[in-house]
Amino acid sequence: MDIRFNGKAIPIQEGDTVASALYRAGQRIFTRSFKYHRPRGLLCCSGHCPNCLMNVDGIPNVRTCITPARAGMAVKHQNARPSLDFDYLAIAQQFDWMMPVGWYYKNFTNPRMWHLAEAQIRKVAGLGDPPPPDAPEAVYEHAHMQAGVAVIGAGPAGLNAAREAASQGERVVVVDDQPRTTPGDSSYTLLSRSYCFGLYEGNLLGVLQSEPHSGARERLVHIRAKRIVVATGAYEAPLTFKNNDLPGIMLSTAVWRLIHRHGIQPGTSAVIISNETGDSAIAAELRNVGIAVVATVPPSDVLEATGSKHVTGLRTRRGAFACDLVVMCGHRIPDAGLLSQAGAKLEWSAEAGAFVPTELPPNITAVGDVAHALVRAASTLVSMPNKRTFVCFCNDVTSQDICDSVAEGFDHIELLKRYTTTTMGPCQGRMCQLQAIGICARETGRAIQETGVTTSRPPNPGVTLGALGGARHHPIRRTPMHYQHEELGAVWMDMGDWKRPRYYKSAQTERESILREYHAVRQAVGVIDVSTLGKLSLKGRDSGKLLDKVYTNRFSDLKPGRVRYAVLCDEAGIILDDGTISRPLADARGYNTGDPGGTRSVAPSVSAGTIDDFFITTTTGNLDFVEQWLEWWLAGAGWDVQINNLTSALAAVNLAGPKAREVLSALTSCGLSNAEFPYMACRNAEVAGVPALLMRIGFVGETGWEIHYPAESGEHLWSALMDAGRPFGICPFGVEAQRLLRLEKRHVIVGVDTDALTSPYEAGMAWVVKHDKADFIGKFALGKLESAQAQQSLVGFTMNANQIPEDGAAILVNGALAGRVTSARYSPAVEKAIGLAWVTAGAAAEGAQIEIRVAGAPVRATVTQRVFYDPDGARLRM
Amino acid sequence: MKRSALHRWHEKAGATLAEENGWYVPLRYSNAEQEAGAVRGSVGICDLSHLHEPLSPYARFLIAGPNTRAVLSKLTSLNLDLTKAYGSVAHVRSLVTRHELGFLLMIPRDYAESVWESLLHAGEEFHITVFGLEASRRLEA
Amino acid sequence: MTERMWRPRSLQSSYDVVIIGAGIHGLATAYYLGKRHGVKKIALLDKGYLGSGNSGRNTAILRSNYRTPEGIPFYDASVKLYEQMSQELGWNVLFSQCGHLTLAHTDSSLIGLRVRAENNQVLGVDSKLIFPDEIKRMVPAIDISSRARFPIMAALYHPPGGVIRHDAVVWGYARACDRMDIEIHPYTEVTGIRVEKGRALCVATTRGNVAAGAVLNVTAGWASTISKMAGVPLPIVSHQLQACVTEPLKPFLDKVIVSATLHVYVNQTDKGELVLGAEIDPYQSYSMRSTLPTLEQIAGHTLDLFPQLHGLRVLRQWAGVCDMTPDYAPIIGRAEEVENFYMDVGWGTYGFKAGPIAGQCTAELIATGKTPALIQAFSPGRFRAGRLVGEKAAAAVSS
Amino acid sequence: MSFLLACPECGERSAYEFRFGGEVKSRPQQGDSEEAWFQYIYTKTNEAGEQEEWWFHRNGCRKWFQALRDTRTNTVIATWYPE
Repeated sequence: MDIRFNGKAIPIQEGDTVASALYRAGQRIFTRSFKYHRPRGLLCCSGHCPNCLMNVDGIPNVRTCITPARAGMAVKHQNARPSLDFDYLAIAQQFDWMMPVGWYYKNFTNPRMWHLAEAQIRKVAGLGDPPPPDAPEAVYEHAHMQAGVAVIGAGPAGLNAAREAASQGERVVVVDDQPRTTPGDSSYTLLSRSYCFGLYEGNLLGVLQSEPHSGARERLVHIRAKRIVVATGAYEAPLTFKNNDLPGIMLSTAVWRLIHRHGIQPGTSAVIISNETGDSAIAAELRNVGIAVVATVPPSDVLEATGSKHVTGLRTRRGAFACDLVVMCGHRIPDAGLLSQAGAKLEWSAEAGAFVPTELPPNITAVGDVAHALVRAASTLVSMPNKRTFVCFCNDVTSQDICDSVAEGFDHIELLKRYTTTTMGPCQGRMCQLQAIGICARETGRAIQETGVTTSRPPNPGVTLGALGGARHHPIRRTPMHYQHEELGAVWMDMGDWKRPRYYKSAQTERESILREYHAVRQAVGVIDVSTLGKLSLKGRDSGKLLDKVYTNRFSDLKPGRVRYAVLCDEAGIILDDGTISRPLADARGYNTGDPGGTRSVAPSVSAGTIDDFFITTTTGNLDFVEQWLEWWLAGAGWDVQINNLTSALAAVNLAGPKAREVLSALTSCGLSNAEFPYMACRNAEVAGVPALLMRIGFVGETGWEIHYPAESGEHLWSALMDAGRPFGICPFGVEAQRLLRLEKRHVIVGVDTDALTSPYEAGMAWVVKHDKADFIGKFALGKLESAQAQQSLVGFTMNANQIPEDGAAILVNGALAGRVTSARYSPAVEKAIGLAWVTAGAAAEGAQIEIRVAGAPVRATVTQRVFYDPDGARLRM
Repeated sequence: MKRSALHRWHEKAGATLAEENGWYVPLRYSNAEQEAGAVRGSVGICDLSHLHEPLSPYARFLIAGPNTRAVLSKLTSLNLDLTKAYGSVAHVRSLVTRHELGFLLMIPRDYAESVWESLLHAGEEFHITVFGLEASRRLEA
Repeated sequence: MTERMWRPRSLQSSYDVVIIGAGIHGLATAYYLGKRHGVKKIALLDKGYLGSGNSGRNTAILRSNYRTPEGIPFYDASVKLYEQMSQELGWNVLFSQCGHLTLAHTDSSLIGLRVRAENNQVLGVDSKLIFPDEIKRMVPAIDISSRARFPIMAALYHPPGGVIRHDAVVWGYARACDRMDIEIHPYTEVTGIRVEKGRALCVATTRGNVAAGAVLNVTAGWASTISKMAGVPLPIVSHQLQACVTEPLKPFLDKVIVSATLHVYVNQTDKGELVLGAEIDPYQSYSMRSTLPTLEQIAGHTLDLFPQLHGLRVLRQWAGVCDMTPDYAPIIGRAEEVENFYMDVGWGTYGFKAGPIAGQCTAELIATGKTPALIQAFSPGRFRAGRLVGEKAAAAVSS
Repeated sequence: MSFLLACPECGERSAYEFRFGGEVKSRPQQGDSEEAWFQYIYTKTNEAGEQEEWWFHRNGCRKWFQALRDTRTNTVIATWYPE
């Protein structure tokens, strides 16, 4: 059983962490520091400090002191070249005089110099190596829990609180970072190997659980708790003296862990730095495992540690002591980050020698050490300025740096943090904040309370992007005919969550495939899946009233069996959406089931109902918005309208082309002649045995029907149409062909040809605004816009030469920016490139000459207001 | 014949499909007794979309077995003590109803396959099974 | 000997100009008032520490590749001021013009990017569309494969864009202002504004009242609360904007990456941390308490672009409050209701980028009474006149 | 967006499930002054404090309701259906 460290086998024992295994094997230098590349060894052994970060199985910056060792793990050191023992960048220490705090702000004020310097800085910055782009992914997941009481920390105080709450019948969840197991008789749920990293609004706890099961690396548990008990205890922070960062200088809690958890003897002769007089508990621990305690000295007597790659002694006012272990009985700091995030105040308690939480928000309590830390701190909180006394181990900030910064005016703890970067490293301030505050207070002559603490921000401890991102299921929306499209060779495009066929690969190139689809529609017949359209049914007495209020045109007078184009504007007169609104026939007349007995005549029908019913289609992307918009205007109005979202319930196709009638008539007994089923009419009928709502509309400019029918028959009806259409050369067509077809008709697509400032007037759709209605949404603004001079207009254009601009190309008039192309395609009907474009008012006249940028060069084009194909709409009415 | 949103999925999974009330329904994927046993022992999902009202926007799944809540809690923040609630399941607004065997999920039809896959993924740690109508009848019996 | 960056001052009873908000916009305005127009009796008031608002909370991204003929030259002028700032202030603001990529993952965002590329090119701003192979060459760490739910289709590449050390900008301006005896008063919260006969006479603060020749509101997310004190209503809604930072990795990403479709932006600092930003939270709030769902979204979207970073830890998450206008363009000018009350507000998520040029223009307006051409389109009166600015169409994510 | 909102229909849920609909305003009548319409369309109170506002339960019952919320703390004081 071993792990590999830099390729070398290191044996592991039961209960080992990666760091304990390495330490047992004799490793003393675990990392090199951020700025000066000083050797660093185990300091906290509790996952707080930056001293043991390594690359484990390809993942950088792993805290090896809390990572269980597993056979076969590949561990590599980081931020040291060529090795931890010899790092050539350690030479940086010799140049520390060049790099005092803020040195980069004061140098390189010449941008060119900065550019060169930055390139060098970036060569040596950072900690671990980024994994390569093809690095293996890992499994992460999310979970959700509800709790009456959530207890953070399973120490004695936490467990007491948990048992007590459970005895009162609460559902209790306990979160703890250790690998404990729930006792068999327990009345609470224990999440072990878990830590709470954030206490968010609404008492939402973010909890990170390591290896929840063998198939997942981490799980983020969201716990929503009615009451939260914070029992996070206290942690120990280092003391500051010269060379306090040498390997072999450890916190007492770290020494305790090495001895008790891992059975390691962390040295042979030790000096203890402690305020406690007499023989301390830690001294007894050391002696128990055979470590000689050379001396116990108070922090105020410590002058400096000696040694180069490991501590060899401690110089104090009481004399110099040789040793290979220095045990710091450091500051005991309440782990109050979560409480602070929740809004508790942290108040300096001179008695406790710590910031303690006060003014806890409702439903949050603190128990145990976090509520009142033990006085075990050094009496002298802070050290004097020195260039080798490290306050911030993460970013190599010394007590000298802090003093200098305060003198420069960065004398508020928040400014000090930003200027020196103290508290901003991987330890998140745990190791350094108190020291920084203490020095700042001393240097400014202010009280510690007045100096304040920095804002505690989640996540603390940090959380991986993987855990936060979770399983990353991206929902996909598929139409009922999805797999038929796939079989037909669909090339997909994304529209929100939807997948739609962009075109069907039927020829060598995309262009040829699209043209084939185009010609089928113009010359024979094509069919497109339009199931993604939003579909809403409105029922109730006041449906017409609602539509008249919300849409710009009028619908209360729409005759049963008819369809009308619909535009929706906001109160500022901006177009929000468009679509069709149809009023299905009031009864089953026209709904020819071929069943004279009428047993199947109405149910299951598609939107054939009472006289007050309407059927709305919206654009694919705006369904949610339109539904909410209608509901909003309905809220509190007291009107009798029920809105039913049928989008997922109905499949829809558009069958179009000169042969559409022949194809459809093979599948329905519904009369399809112009007399029986004129343009802009709608009927309920069975198609291929499926009840359907048929609308005769013509977005692509040919005779055609939009057919809405139950989704479960999606494949059936599509197949029936394809079969019936085969003799006529039916071709399925995709979004690209549809866009070309409609462009020749100058039909506008909301969101493509319009934007967040477009009114119907500028878009050339003045006719959809019915100002004679007493009131409707946008009436006031549209009234003003009607009489105002339009700033810009949506126009058609034809390219003078044989070039096709891209959608979005700029338009120039006399060399100046004068608009943009919204859609442009080569038109087989016009035999030239055509398009729609926004142009400034002066360039909007029929025949106006503009220039359009194609591949960066201006090309001449002619503005037109005319429809490019079948301007009279004769083909729609054939 | 009417098809559930998962029809193609069932076909690919090798389901034995039969006709019921004008719908294709998955009877079993392998062995009904084994499927029922796997559900009793852990968790499974079944497509009951054919049981819906006319013009329903929903596909209908049954998730059943002792690990049902553990799987669902990975995909929804809904409080599963409620008997019936709308909420987001695998990022899709759905209706979740308690059922004697577990929960009924009403998923918008066009998202059905996406959510079905998410359920299978979330259930991997519990060796989630798919089960057909035959197994569901055994479980209800 | 160590020289202080700026000095503590006592609050006087009267100033020529009282600037409410000592962030980058307030500081830049004061700086240009002093430097170009000789106005010296200026007080900058802030309720918190220097730069405690959005100046220190943004993701420090600079760019000028906007969409409209109004926006492009304005932000271009700002980038040019930033380019010379280190030399002008004698203080390195660490401007790294590393290049800025806006990714498109859908047809519609691709067209939006092309509009920007075209308009930028016509107006002389360096930006162009590039496609996946070139994106991969520029950013080898990015995933351009089709396994992503929304694969990358193209990017708008804007070479002059980049990142800057935002705090350094604040400190550099503050030092320069202090050298001109412009007074900076942190922890001085404005509690009221006395307006008589259409003039703002006096600003009440937690440290006493000060009389003012002119008052400037540059309080970003709190713009509405200050304007309300002067009786000036605004078309502004305050929303939270969140960002986070990760542990440092060896530098591997030297471009700013923004994805409008995924609503995320990513850059790597000179220390090696990744700074990740989100779109604004979709509801009004002044809370500044960061939220878990937004953090999850940022993380998920970052992994869509860089899936290999799943093991990288986020260290800090924070929020600022943004002042959103209906057309996603700022409001700069004199209030129609109060003749000596000026505003430089409505900055949404793009205020930091505009700080220097907004300050220069606002200073000119206050000192001369004339509205510089660059900010004419952003006047407070444009809503009444129905002349909105068209940035909104491209502003899904605006860093 | 993790504070809780009590939907009158579905009960207390995470705000993440809802869509914010802006502050409650009353709509002028046709014929009211231009100023009234201008204020209605563009001006926002943007209250830093307690505010009446619209919310829509997007992932739940899909109904609009109104809430009284403190925008500084995101504390929701009350929710109700509009009359």
